Amino acid sequence: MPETAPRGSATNAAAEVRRDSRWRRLRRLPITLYLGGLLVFLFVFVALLSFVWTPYPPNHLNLRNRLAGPGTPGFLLGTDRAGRDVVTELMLGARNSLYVSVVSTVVAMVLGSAIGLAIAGSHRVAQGPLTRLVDAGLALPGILIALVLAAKLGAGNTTATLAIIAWQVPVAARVTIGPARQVLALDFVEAAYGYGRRKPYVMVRHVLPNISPLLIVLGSVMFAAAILIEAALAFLGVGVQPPTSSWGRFLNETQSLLEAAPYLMFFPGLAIVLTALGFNLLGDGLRTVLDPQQARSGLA
Amino acid sequence: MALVEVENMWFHYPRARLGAGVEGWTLQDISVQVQAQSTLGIVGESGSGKSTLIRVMCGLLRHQRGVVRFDGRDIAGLSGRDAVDRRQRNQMVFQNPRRSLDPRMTIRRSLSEPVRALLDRSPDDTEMTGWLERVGLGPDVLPRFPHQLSGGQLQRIGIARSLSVNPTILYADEPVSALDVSVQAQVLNLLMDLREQLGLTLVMVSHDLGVVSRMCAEIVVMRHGAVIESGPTEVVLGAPATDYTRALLHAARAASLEREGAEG
Amino acid sequence: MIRHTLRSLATLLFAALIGSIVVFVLVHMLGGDVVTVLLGREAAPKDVQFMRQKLGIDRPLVVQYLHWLRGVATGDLGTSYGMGYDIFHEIVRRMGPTLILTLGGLLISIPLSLVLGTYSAINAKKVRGGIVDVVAQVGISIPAFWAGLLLVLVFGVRLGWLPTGGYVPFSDDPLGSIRSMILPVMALSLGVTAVFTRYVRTAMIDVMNEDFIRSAMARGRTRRGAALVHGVRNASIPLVTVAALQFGQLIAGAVVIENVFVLPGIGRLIVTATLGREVIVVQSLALVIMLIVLVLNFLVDIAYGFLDPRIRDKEAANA
Amino acid sequence: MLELDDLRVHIGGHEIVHIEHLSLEPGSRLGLVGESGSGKTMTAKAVAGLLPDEARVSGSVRFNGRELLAMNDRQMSEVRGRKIGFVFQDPARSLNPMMRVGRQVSEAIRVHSELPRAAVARKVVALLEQVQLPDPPTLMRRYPHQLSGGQQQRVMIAAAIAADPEFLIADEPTTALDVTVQEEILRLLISLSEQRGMGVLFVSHDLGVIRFVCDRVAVIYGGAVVETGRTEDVIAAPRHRYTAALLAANPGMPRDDNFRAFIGQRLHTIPGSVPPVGTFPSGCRFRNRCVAASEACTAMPGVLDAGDGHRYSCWNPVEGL
Repeated sequence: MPETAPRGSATNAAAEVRRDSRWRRLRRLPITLYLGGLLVFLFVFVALLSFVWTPYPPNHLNLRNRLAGPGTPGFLLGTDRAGRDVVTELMLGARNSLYVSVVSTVVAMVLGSAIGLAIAGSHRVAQGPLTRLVDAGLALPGILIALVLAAKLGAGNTTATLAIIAWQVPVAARVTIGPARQVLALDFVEAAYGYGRRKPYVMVRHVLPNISPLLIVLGSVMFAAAILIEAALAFLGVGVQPPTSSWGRFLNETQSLLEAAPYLMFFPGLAIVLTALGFNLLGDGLRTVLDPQQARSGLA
Repeated sequence: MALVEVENMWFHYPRARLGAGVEGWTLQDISVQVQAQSTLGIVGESGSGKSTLIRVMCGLLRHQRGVVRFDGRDIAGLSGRDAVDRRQRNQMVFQNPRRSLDPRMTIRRSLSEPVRALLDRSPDDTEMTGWLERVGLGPDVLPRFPHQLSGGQLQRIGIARSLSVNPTILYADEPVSALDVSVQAQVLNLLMDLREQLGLTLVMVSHDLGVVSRMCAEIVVMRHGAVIESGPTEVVLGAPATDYTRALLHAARAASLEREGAEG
Repeated sequence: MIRHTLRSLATLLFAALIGSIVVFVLVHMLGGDVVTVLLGREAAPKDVQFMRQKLGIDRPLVVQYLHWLRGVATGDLGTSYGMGYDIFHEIVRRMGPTLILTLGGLLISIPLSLVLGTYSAINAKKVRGGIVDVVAQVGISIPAFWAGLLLVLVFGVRLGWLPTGGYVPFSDDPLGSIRSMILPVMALSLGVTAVFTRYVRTAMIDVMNEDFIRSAMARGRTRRGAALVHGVRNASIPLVTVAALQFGQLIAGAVVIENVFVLPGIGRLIVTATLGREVIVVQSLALVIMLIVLVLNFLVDIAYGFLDPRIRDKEAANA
Repeated sequence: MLELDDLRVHIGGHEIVHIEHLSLEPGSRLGLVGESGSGKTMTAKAVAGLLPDEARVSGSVRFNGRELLAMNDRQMSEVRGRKIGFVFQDPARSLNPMMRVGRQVSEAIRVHSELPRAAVARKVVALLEQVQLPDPPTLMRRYPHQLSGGQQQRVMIAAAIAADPEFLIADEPTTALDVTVQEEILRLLISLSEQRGMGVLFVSHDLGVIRFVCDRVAVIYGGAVVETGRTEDVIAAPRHRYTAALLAANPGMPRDDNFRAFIGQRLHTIPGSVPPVGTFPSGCRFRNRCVAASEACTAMPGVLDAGDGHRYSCWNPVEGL
């Protein structure tokens, strides 16, 4: 019974102060939230824009302007070896990144947090082994799954998406287990059992809402990871295949031109970094806003 | 016939393996009787199993050995309508009001939960206002969230919630230990008044002998998961039979204010 | 302690079993036929039949699975169809560069991140602490292969200080060997260092809010002193576990880095085999890498039990 | 020895503490009693320079004539542990779980002196004996989680007095403990204070505990001291309405073990609850909960003297008995 004693005035006073300063904090949101939000917005905007407008049609080859440097009239960021406009390629690449990361993150989030909730709600005796199994899954390099899939099914977006899901499910599960267990240990859950609520109800009505801030943060960070993994798989050649454009594949193709046209590897890389950074910063900002203290200290 | 009868009850929390001895058992061979409309206090130090005991009695935890009877019926054998009925008649008030209300639910929703779950209907605001009035609160708290209210208000809401399904017996687990002294007195008085008005049976766990001796006519002293002494409060505390109870009493008296019984 | 070890061992075996089944099932259940990939669609039925027999895939799945497991245990994984090498020996031969790369990465990133993370946490409310954190955020967001390409561009192509790729065995030319690994290790450790730094920072900030830090200050430690004496110790022990978990990610990074720098390690082998659709090679490689990661995690788990007195005492540490 | 003047602590734009004057004689024990949010813990922390970073503090805290508020963290660290010891509420959280008990007890000695290792070890054994822990040589090699709550708090006390401070701050040191253990710890604190002539600032929400330990008491509400005096005087004849109400609301124990008369007795209540920080009324901060509040209470009451150092700030004090 560690909770028998009141934690005394310090904690309560701090709680009061915290509650009171909520408004204050909302008014001066962390800079990371703005920056991250802006980068994410730009990324999504560019990806969606590519459906209606790109400087040149997809796979349009400007054969006269091959390997044009950045700033060449008509080609803001230059062209590649085949004369494709880099801006166009990057916009189309954003589209593929967005597609793969949305699908994989949503599926991995739903699957992973469901597994996490199930483990948190499982019988006390089963919880330890199950948690450790998730840990083991977490330790495994997800790229192996991707490569096995690619060897079997061939490279492609499906392989990449499935691999990212396999990679991220243990992450989502692991992050969910702890906080879900914390919520389950609170008195209002016991009260709910007391008036006859069953576990599924408690999970959906009590646990899920209480860990939702955490899941939002997690989703954002997983998005960033998905962007990076998609790029890495495409770079290795086991991800998306031509003619679909992808930042990672673009880097792979221009790797040999490192000396001749370094700008070709610079811009797609920058696009990946900025997008991943956007989601990471957004996650960090959300973490600050959604009050980690609350999630950590048992929602006091 | 007593309202609640606990006979040779043993309890342990779930674990992979259990040793042959008594060390794995949180509660050992407990026998307690609670008469209808009586007041029973359970005292003991932390880890003595007092909170676990009322959870078993209330049906929140299931014991492994022995019998717990409510209204003459073994609670382990109840099912369907009978089980719901038993739940409805056994209600619990928790120690920490901030932890006993879901921070993501409005008071309206939290307050209506027992009726929704046990009686399968949604109470309207008029009905809920009535419950709140009983504990000295207005309907203005209904749309609020727990973090917008004080500890005392939340504990009143916790009590109102427990009473919403018209229980026969109310279990209170350290109901005031998380509250300020000035609010403690309000909540204790409220519990006493409600108990008398509604003819409730009250079983209360507390580490504070002063609180228990005001609230409860009978008392059970627990130590290391077993009952070591029980009986009318004035007998158990007035003339303790065990050294442990004497020590408990001595320590409590040392660091308490002396008060005249009649002055209140 | 013994129970802790036994439980870790049980987890190891169980995870290895599940992992191997997953890999096996992925390979044998999902669509696509190995033989078709190998011989092409127009192959004569007789050849297909012969190939199936030769590969052993005409037998029941359970038998195939057990046979494969035995192969992994005895070092008999068969030969590559495309290249004709003995798979097991090839794996052993290529282990060197990969281990240098990953362990080198850990060796750099753990101490570096401890320093950076602690610095950032102690100065969490100052600009300099925030800068370290933002830099770490950027570090996490940089894909390892791009970092590798940038390093090659700057130090290899432009400055010409270090080789742009290729591997020199240590026994041939120690200095050249080290030179050849500097850029790959840097590229690999960048992201990992960033992840660890953020982890240490968060853990340290958490620890700094603990009551025992305040009580150390009450005994006469300065804030910084309390952070260094009590904080780092408590924040860094969990880092051991995180480092072990990240080892898998490190291997993933190594797979990519080896392909950027053309290092003859396991990572390059598995990608080459994947692109050559050599399912059997990929399957065994995946299992071997998985086992390495799991064994490492097992060892760390044991070490962790020694480091944390609470786990040493209690066998249940599910708090 | 310790003097607070016009001490103010602000957190997040709110004034949490405003203490006009409070002083403590060498060797005496002063109780600071108040409910949650009253600012009692913040006051104690302000004295030791252990306030959270976001707190702003002004005024004066003099210790043996030296101004503590003017010191930086390094200078304060030389006072803490050496001159002022501190015992916290929750011993389980206040001990480093990864560090052996002995090293935590010896920390203040090691920080403040250059004693050789063997001498430090001897001192630790002596300290553990002083706080009446069994088998010190074995105990000092244990980890905190291997001890009971009461033992942990004894260790905390040993660590706090290790460098022989003249003055000890104890912030709710027994709130997390069982009542039997509480009594032992309180007796230990009293005897250490008497043996060493060590002054004690004892923070608690419980007047019963304060009465047991302290010769003087300061009642604090809304960050301000509303009444102070000898403990016996204040408890026997409270003048401030809040003190009186607080006493009446305390369940206490029946006099002469008259439990029969105690059962079912209602307690006097104070209406409402302690307002959140920053929402106290102007003037007398207790006036919106006070049964005797009048027009006058909208102005800040002055300090009145009831003799013998018994002072209070109330417009409508409880008169006589």
